[in-house]
This record gives sequence, structure tokens and C-alpha cells, in this order.
Amino acid sequence: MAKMTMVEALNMALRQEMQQDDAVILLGQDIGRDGGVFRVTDGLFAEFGEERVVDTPLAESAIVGMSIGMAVYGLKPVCEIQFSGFAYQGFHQLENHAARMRWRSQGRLHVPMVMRAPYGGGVRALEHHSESREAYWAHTPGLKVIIPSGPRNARALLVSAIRDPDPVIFYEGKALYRAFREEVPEEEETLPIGKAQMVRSGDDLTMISYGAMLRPTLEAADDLRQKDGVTAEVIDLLTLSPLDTQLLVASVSKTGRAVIVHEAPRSFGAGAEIAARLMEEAFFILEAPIERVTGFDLIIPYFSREKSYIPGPARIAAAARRTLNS
Amino acid sequence: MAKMTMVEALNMALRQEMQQDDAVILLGQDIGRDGGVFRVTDGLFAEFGEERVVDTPLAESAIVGMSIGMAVYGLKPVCEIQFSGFAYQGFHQLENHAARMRWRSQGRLHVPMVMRAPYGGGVRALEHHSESREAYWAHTPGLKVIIPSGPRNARALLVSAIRDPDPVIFYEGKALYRAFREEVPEEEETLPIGKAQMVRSGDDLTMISYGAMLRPTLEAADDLRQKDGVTAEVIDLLTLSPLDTQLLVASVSKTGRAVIVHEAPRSFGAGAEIAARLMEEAFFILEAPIERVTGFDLIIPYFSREKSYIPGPARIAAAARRTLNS
Amino acid sequence: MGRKYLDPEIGVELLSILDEYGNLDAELEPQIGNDLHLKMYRAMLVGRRFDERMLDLQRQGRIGTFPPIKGQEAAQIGSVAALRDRDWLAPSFRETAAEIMRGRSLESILLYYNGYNEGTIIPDNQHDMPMSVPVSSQIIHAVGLGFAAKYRRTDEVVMTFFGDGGTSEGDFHEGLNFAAVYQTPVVFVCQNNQWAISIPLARQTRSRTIAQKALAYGMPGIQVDGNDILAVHLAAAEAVARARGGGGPTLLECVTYRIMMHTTADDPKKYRSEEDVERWKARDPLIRYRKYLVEKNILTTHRLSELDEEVEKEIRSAIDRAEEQMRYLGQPLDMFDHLYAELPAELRAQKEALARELDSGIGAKGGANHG
Amino acid sequence: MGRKYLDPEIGVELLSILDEYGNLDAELEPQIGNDLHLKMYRAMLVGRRFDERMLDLQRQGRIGTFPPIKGQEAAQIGSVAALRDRDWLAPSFRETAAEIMRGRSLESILLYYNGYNEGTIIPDNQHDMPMSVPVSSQIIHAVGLGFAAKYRRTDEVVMTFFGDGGTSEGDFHEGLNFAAVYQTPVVFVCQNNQWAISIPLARQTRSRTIAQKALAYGMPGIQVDGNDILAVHLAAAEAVARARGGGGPTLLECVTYRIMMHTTADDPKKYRSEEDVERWKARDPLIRYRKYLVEKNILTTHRLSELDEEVEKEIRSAIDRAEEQMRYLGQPLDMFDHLYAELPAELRAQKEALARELDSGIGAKGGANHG
Ligand SMILES: Cc1ncc(C[n+]2csc(CCOP(=O)(O)OP(=O)(O)O)c2C)c(N)n1
Ligand SMILES: Cc1ncc(C[n+]2csc(CCOP(=O)(O)OP(=O)(O)O)c2C)c(N)n1
Ligand SMILES: [Mg+2]
Ligand SMILES: [Mg+2]
Repeated sequence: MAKMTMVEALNMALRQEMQQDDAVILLGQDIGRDGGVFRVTDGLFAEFGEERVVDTPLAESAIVGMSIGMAVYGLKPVCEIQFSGFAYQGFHQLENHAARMRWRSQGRLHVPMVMRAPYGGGVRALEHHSESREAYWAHTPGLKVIIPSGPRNARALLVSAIRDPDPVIFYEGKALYRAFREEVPEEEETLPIGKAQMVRSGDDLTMISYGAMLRPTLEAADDLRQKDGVTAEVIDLLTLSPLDTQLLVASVSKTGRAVIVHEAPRSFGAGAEIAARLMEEAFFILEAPIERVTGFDLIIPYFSREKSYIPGPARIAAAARRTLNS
Repeated sequence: MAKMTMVEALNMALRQEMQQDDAVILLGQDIGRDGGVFRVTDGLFAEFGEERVVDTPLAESAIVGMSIGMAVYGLKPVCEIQFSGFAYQGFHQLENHAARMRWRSQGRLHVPMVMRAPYGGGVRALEHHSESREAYWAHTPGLKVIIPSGPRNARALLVSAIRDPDPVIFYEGKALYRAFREEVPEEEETLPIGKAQMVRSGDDLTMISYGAMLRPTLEAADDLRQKDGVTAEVIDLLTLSPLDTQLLVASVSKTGRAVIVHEAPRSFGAGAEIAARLMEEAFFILEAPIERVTGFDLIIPYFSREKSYIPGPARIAAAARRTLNS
Repeated sequence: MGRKYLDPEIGVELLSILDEYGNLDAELEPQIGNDLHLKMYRAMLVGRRFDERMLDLQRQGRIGTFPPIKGQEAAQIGSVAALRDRDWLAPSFRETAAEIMRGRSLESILLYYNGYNEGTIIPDNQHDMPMSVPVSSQIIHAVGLGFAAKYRRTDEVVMTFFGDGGTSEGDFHEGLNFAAVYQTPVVFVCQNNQWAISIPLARQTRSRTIAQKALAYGMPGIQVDGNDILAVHLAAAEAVARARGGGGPTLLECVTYRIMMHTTADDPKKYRSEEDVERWKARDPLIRYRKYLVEKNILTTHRLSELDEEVEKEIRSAIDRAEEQMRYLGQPLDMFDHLYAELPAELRAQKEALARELDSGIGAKGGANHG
Repeated sequence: MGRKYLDPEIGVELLSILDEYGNLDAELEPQIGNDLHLKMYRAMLVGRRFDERMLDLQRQGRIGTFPPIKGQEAAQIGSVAALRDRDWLAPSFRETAAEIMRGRSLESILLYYNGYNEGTIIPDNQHDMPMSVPVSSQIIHAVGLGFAAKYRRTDEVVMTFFGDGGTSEGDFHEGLNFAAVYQTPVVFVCQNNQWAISIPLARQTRSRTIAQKALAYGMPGIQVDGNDILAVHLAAAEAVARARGGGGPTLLECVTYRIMMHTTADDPKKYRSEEDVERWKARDPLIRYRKYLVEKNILTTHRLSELDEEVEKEIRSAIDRAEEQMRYLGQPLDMFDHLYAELPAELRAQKEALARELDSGIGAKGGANHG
């Protein structure tokens, strides 16, 4: 097993799927000769050529729309939107068509496409390059939303996403791309879409997070254990939609307390749905209000202030302590 | 006071604001000679001419984007998107610019625009003509989201929206356009943005709704009173963002129980945020899980099935009874 | 060094073979076999009569809102007649005649306009896409289909339709640009019927023709008399041949007219004059074609009246079959089918909740709502 | 009846007055006053030197990622020099020189690229929009501004900038179409620098020129040598005059080249050859213009070196002022300012929560993060 960054792991997932299945085609801006602005497709143009690693003109609606046509034909397009903040130009193609084609055709036509996009802050980027708005897609019936938290699960989930018969939005935390390395097996590895993972078991409260927020959440859990002798059960959602309610409810039924952490704005964000479901399914077990630790209801500020916007371990731990003490 | 349909009331609001302020300009598809596909702008082209009632080519991004430019210049554009299901073509203009211009310019430039769009089902329309996805806008910092429930508050809120210094998404329930008439005063009437209304007071549970779902919610409340002798406090949100948490919490603090009703898909919808806030602010008062009565996590079916998709009084009352009996 | 301005007034000639007075340009007259002539005429006839019948049904409340196609039959039939079965069609919402020619059943159309999702089912052996309501959004799907067909080394061609109003959408621009860059085998057919609901072409764009928009993409463009099926078919056949031969995409503008209302919910009197409509009625593509077929002895007047009867019967029985099906179609629980390959847990729970509701009789308030 | 195809190969002449070898087309030489010449040259010089200096700062970690403009100074300065103060500029993200010419301070640019929202503040007396990062999205704002300026009976003109890649976005198409339909006073300036990050023009569009895309909108289009400030200025002045006179919009294509990387995060070696770059370096717009000014005795070599020193000083002190300001700017709580005219209750609560966090020292983990 090689130690890989998330960029390398994603690159391996794409390469291996392309080697196995010539229906897998990549398209997007600068993914070819340039290898992608984050290098996720590095080397694939050289290996598979311009027919399968397709540099596109500068138009997101067309990138998504062309992927839909390819997918209906029977290919498995994986398109890259250079930054998730520019996916909205293709919003109507995703909502009007990618999410509906199977339904509209009564099962005749399928759209097995993946839309990859880097999301989130923390890399000192310019405006529109640091957004987290995964809730838009999660609220769109017909789409699935996957957000990995590290190299190994990113690779396994991307393979699963490519093989999934339905359209998948695959958000990659920029801050994770090169943040750390993990052992990633050369052999095929997949992960089930729609299943969360308990990454740390505990008894006193449940901490729920995903993507780039998992690590600060784990740091907060460590802090609680060390300073307060409190053990937190930490859940990594991995898939935001469909949501793995079962695992969340099972954990909270044990701990009676929950903190949800995400980088996206708080209001009408993913945390609200998670909190609502826990409240619905575990109401009589809950011992304290569920805490949401999230980005503020603001546009993420330019990078000199972004660290104060993005939840950090201290903010998360403080919220956990509030839950524990109420 | 004349008895008006919501279409007539909205028309009056536009006419009066245009008469008072020549900065108010309307633009959209077929709003001129045709008077709009729902006749909301009927007669305004004749009264104000093509410079102020602007028929546009068929391009939503340009309709929203041109409104932004007009607003920055100092006009007060009110654009109509023919159906909310076609607003996504302008999604990036709303998220990238309308919602950000004041912030981006550090308060120098403002975007006092209103985007009107008919939303929701129940009128036997074709695909994409019956959607309710208000949560997309509510999750977008920088926008305000207003959804009136009848002729009188529609008129007052549209006036407030036009005068508001920030961009407002104004969703009009198609099913309400001609459903009933209300007395609407000729004199100026406004309503504060961000304030909900208690439309019926009660003690046993709180029913929260907005837009076209208010009336079935009231019918359900009647049913509960008659059949179960239960009094429900019914709250009409009117503004979805910013949400009037205070009034909601006050009511639930009294009743201890809540049912939230909307037509939009359940998951990651507005009901989740409302439930989460009530859980956060009134946790120790809540006596039963908050019920969400919503559209299913599906694309609203073609009209032969839409009545089974859209929450009706019976479904709402049943949910209320579950809350009361748990 | 030096200067020269582009002349923005550049226009395109109209390709016309059989004009409204029945004059024929023998040199350009395409050699079309009688079978195809018959097939095209029959499809135009079905398209016309079915459209008229649907209007009655709509007025009687037996179907919902729909967009009539009267007057645009030649633009549609002449174009798709150039396709092979294995080719692809990516229609918008006003290609009823084209869809029928391609094999879509009349029942499915009636079911669709009566609010049944079952009305969009496409026969398995058919390559076509379901109609697309968001204006011009389907254009880009055609490019993706064409890219895939080329990638798979087939000689399949994709034809997509859109209106004059559709040329204003960003998707039109992005789609044609992608098609030209990748030289995908796509034929872009604009049914320029002069109106986008209440907006006339002159307020939709300032370009003198739609065909010239092809210049922006380095793509061939041609404008034809859309009510002249010979001209439409010739131009379409050339564009299809170019695409099939690896010559890339073409923009084909068919100049025609929307004789009826935009949809049955629309009232054209609010925005256009009757004279204009009358002038165009005189250019009726069906009558023009019929005259040609008779003069050429391809069809006898006797055969024509037989065809009228056949088509009447065909439509009547389709309506019967559709109304028969509506008795058992439209079960509420079916709405949970086909969103995903597999129903996620949350949706399963929602489906069960609806099932319970229906059993408990609460569902009574729901259910199909015809009429 | 009959037929004729459009020739998709129609192109446009290049407007060129002062070529890379210093040859001058005296007939076309615009009569520009010495003050304007001086103003334009100085702005080009500041643009060039500031760009070079920012690259150093970025390499030293003293500012973040930014897009260099080297080689595009003439396209920018020649264009905006045709505007009056009351006119509007709607820039994209690579118009640093144009923004400076319009009055944006060097400090504000440094603050912006150092992640300070304060860096986008536009002086009150100025009509310009802040830079727009989403490609081509600003084009439509320009049309709205132009519509409003016309509605208010002013003679203000709006100029908007975008790149060659930007012409592929739907917003480019929708914006130019709207401008032509409403005849708004807008000048659309495309800085065709041959590259969109790693995508060369030939893979961006199949049209031989960008100027010819104007034909799709019935709008005049012109292509000029973008490194020839005399040509750029003449074409821009004509387009601005047309717009101001009620003649409607123009598409102006400036053919230039992106000499440097796309942004400091980009590595062009991955996708383009050095020869190409070298060939374009020989066409340097600044050197070409300086030569002209000296030959015309508009500037002496002595004055030139004085200017070099002045500009050096100006940049140095701007950097000092910016770094001085950064010591007190960037307070976390300020992020809640300016989203809405009035802070809604929920946001007030969130602001208070952050304030408490900062007091409690938890905020220590947050705060400004320079370098
Ligand atoms: C994106 C989008 N915006 C608006 C509409 C509403 N609408 C339906 S058809 C139509 C006019 C279309 O005109 P045109 O493209 O000329 O086609 P035609 O109706 O004439 O066949 C409009 C505005 C839509 N369906 N999709
Ligand atoms: C809508 C959108 N998509 C993608 C990007 C990322 N991006 C920034 S600049 C750029 C290339 C722009 O090329 P061009 O328009 O030629 O301008 P240039 O960079 O050459 O000045 C891309 C793809 C963006 N900013 N906006
Ligand atoms: Mg039309
Ligand atoms: Mg460029």
C-alpha cells in the first residue's frame, strides 16, 4: 500500500476505472494537458488521450449537459467543475435533467454521471473558490451527494460513484487535497453510497461531521477526552444524500447528545436536516438540544478572515461542552 | 376596499409603486403586451410603456443579471421569472452577484431588486411548472425570501420587497393566484419583511406553514377543533429568510408541540431549519417530536398524481394528531 | 496594417424549392422515392389532424394544456425524415409531428398531456429523448449524444429541435460552440415560427437571420422555407450527410409560423394581429405538399380521401385506448418508481407512509384528479 | 427560389496602426493630445511595474494568488482611455491596469490579493464595478447599467471586459443579445490573450475570430491588434462614440497574449511552448508605444527615466501603506458587515457568538492568517 494524498488517491481511482471500463470518460476545464488545476487528473491525458480526457471550452452548463447526453448514450462521464462555486451555471442541467431523466423516461434512460468539484475554504483562495453549498444538491431529488474526508475513502467512494447508475455530486474538500497522506491499497476498494461510518466510538455524545470538517471534529473529540474525560462517538457521514439516518439514530440513542459540524452556512444547511431527523427519531432519548457548529450565514470572507469563519477544534469542543452541560 | 384575487392584488402593488417611483421597472418574458402568463402585469405595459415594462428575450440569466446592473445603477427592478422551475438558469447571477454586491463592495453598491416567480403545484401544469424549491434561496446568504399566502399580504409584502434595499426572492403560489378573493385596501399597505404572523391562536399545538400550504393547514386546524376539541395556534411565516424565530419559539413555548407544513421536498427543506431552531430554542418545553408534513423527496409528479404529492388537510391533521398523542 | 469593418448586415439566402403558389424549382427538386413521400405526407396529415383533435379534447377538458403545432408540420417531418432509425432525436416540446414520425404513439402523447408520467415512455427500440420543457436545455444533450456516438465509432447522427426564442438561451450558445469544437455529428434545427409566446423574432434578436448565428461557431448555417417540405428535407438530408460523413454540425433554420396559440393557456389576440396569421395560413405546408404529390401523380385524390379516413380512425382508436388506460393508470404510489435505480431508505419510509395514508382513506383527498 | 450557403469562413481584417516593427499607418494615426498620451503611457508603465512587483511579493508570500497582466497593458489602457469619468467600467479579473487607469488605488489591489475584503472598496466618486471572478457573469451587469443609463437619459457609456475563454459562457451570448435588442450603450471588450488557463483559442471556439461573433447579434464587431495602443484606442473611441450617440453596442476584440502564467498558482510549462511566448514578447505593447512617443518627441528619454523613478516610488509607498493598513484591518467581527443593509436577528446572534468566542480566547485559533 502506498501513502497517498487525496489528490493522488482520486487520480488512482480515475485511472483504474478508466483502465477497466472504456465507458468512463473525463471532461472539464483544464483537466487534459494541464492535469486539472489541482492536478487530480494529472497524467491521465497522456495515458488515455484527448478522446477520454476531454478539455472543454469554458462553459459549465455545457459540461454538465454534455455529460448527461453521454450518460444517456451509455458512457460513464466524470465531469470536473473547476470550483464548486462555478457549478451554479449548470444548476438547471442538474435539476432539470440529470436528476430527472430516469424518472422522466420511466426507467428507460439513465444518467450514470459523476460531477466532481472542489469545495470549501482554508486554502487562501479568491472569491467563489471557497464555498460549501452541498445542501443545494442534497435538497434536489434524483441526485446523490458524496463528500469524502480523506484519501482512502475518497478513492473508494469515487469508484463507487462512477459505478453508480444514478447521477452523483462528488464534493472534494480543497483543504484535504494535500493535507495528509493515508495508506491506499492498490487493489480495488469501494464503499457503499448512503452509508456513514463510526470513526470513533464513545458514550457521552455523538459528533457528526463530513468532508474537511471531520478532522477538526476529531481534534475536538481528543480535546474532550483529554481535558474532560469525555468520550465522543464520531460519525463521518461520507454520503450526505441519501443520509444514513439509521447509524445516526443508533449512536444518539446511546449517547443522548449530539453536535453536528459543517463548514456551510448554518441556516437551511445540512445540519438542520440531520438535527430534524434525530429529533424525529430519537426525541425521547435526547438529553440536550443538538448543537450545530457551522459556518456563519455569510459569504465566506476573503482569506485573511476565513479561519474565523470556518469551524475549528476549539469552537467545536466548546459547543460539545455546552451540550454536555445542559 | 375591493375584493381582489392575488393576481389583482399583486398587479395593484406593482402599479402603485410604479406610479410613485419612476425607479421601479419591470422586466421579464411576456410581461408586456401579453401582461404575463398569469396576467400579474396586465395593463401595466399600456400605462407605463415599454421602457418600464420590459419584455425580454428568452434568457433567465440575463433577466437576473440585467436586473442586477439596473439595481446597482439606482433603479428598482422587479423581474419576473415565468415559472420558478426556470429560475435555475439564473442561479449563478443570484448567488454570485445579487446576494454579494453590497458585501463585495463593502456597502458601496446595493442591489434593491425583486425576483418574482410563481411556484408550487395544484394547477394541472406541465413538468417544471409546479416546483417548490424555496430552500435553495433561503440557504443563500445575502438574499431574502418572501412567500405570501393570500391577496392582501401578497400586495403588502410586494410593496415592502420593492422598497427593500436588498435583493428579495418573491415566490407566488400559483394555486393561490385565483383561488379566492380578499378585501385589499386601495391605500398603501406594507408588511415588515422577516416577521411571521399568528393567524390563529391556540393552546394545544403550533402549526407552522406558508404560501399555498397555509389554507390546508387552517382547514386541518378547523378539523382538529371540531373533531378533537383541540385548539391549534397557526403561524404564517410570510418571510422564509430571515426567519422569525422569535414568534415561532414563543408559540411553541406555549403549546409544546409543533407541526410544520410545506409543499417542497422534505429532506433538506425549510421544515428542517424550522424544526432545528425550535429544538434549539425550546428543547426543554417540547413535549413531542416536531412533525414535518411536506412534499415527498421526489420530483412532483405530472398532474394526474399531484394531489397525492401535495400535503392536504387530512394529511396535516393526521400528523397533528400523531403529535398530540405522542 | 489598415482596417476593414465586418458587415453586420450579412444575411443568408432562403432555400426554397416549392413556393406557396406551387411553383417548383426543378433544378433543386430532390429525388425522393414514393414510399418516403407517402410516409412524409401521412405523418404530416396525422400531425395536423391529431393536433386539431387534441384542441377539441382540451376544450372539452379531456386533456390538459398542450402546445399546438399547426403550420409547422413540414419543418418537423422534412427534418426527421432525413434520419435513420438508429439516429437520435432530442426534441423540445413542439415537435409532436416529428415524434410521431419517429414512432411515438398517439396514446403516449395523450397520456402525457393528461398528466400521466407514463406518457413519456419511449419504445425500447427507439433512440429518442423524451421532450424537454426547459427551453434549449436539450441542445447540449444532443451534443453529448453525438460525442458518444462518435466515440463509439458509430455513424449515428443526432438531430435536436428548438425555437427562435430558444436561440436566446445560453444553452443554445454553449451547445453549438461545443458541437463545433468537437465536430460532433449533430444537426441543430431551429423551428423559427416567428414567436416566442408573445415575443416576435424582431424583439428576440437583432440578427437578421438565425442561420447567421452559425458564424459565431465556425459552423455552416442555412435558412430554408420551413413550409416547403422539399426544401426542408433537402437541407436536412445534406446536414445529416455532412454529420454522418464526419463533417461536423450544421445549424438549420426553418422559417415557419405558429398558426395557433402558444399553448391552449395562451391568448394570441393580446399581442398579434390576425392579418399576419392569415398571410401565413395561405402558406400552409400540408396543402402545398398535397398539391405537389397529386400533380406528380404520386398520390391520387382517391387515395388522399382514403388516407383522411384511415388517419381519422387511427386517431379515434388511439383516444379510446388512451382513455381506457387512464382508468387504471395514475396510481399514487407509482410516483416513487424510477427516481433512483434503488429506492433509498428515507424514500421507502415516505412511500410506506403514503400507502398507510391511502389505506386509511385519508388518501381519498388525493388520488388522480382528471378533468 | 434558389439557394446560397452562408460562408462560415468569413473573417475580419485586423485594425493595426503601429506594428511591432514600429511602422506607422499615418492615415489612420489618431490625433491624441499629449496629455492623454502621457496619461496612457504612465498607466501602462504603472500597470507593468506593479504587475512585476506583485509577482515578487507573491513569491515572498507577502500576497496571495493573483493573475498577472503583463503584455495586455495596451488592450486595457487603450480601451478605458476612451471613457469619461462618468462612464462605467465592469471589469473581469485581469484588468488591473484598466482599473488603475480608472482610479483604483494600488493599495486596494494589494489588500484584495492579500485576502482583505476592504480591498474591493471603490472610491465614492467612481462609477466602476468591483472585479468579477465568475467568467463573463459581469457582461450582463454592463447591459443592465447601460439600460439604466439610457432610461435616465444620460449619455453615459458602459465598458465591460472579458477574455477569449469568456466568450464560451452562456452569459456572453445572453448579454450581447440583450444589448443588441435594447441598443444599450455598451462596449464589449474581449482581451483575446489566446489562452484560457491551458486551453488555446483553437480549442475554445471554431470561429476564426471572436469579432465575427458579433454577427450573431446584428452588432458591429471589430478585431484590433491589442498590443497596438493606437489601434485599440481608435477602435474603442469609435465604439464609445457610437454608444454615446445612441448607435448601440459594439464587440471589440483585442488580439493580445498572456505572457505570464494564468495566475501565480498556474504552471504554463505543462501546456504551452516557450517559443510562442517569445514571439509575443517581441510584440511588447509598452516598448512599442514608448518608441513611438520618443520618435514623436512627445516624451524625451530623460523624462522617461524620471517616470520610471516616479512610478517605482509610487509603488513602493503603496506597498508600505498597504502593509501598514494590514496591521489593523481584518478584524474577524467585520465579516458581518455589509451583507444586508440591516443585520437580521439570526446573524446578530451569530456575530455575538463569535464575539464571545474571541473574548474567551477560543478565537485565538481563528483571526487573520497572513503569509
Ligand atoms: C428556460 C425556460 N424559460 C421559460 C420557459 C417558458 N416558455 C415555454 S415555451 C416559451 C417560448 C418558447 O419560444 P420558442 O423557443 O420560439 O419556441 P416555440 O414556443 O415558438 O415553439 C417560454 C418562454 C421555459 N419552458 N423554459
Ligand atoms: C464561471 C467560471 N468558471 C470557471 C472559472 C475558473 N477560471 C478562472 S479564469 C479562467 C480562464 C479564463 O480565460 P479567459 O476568459 O480567456 O480570461 P483570461 O484568464 O485569459 O484573462 C477559468 C476557467 C471561473 N472563474 N468562472
Ligand atoms: Mg418560436
Ligand atoms: Mg484568455
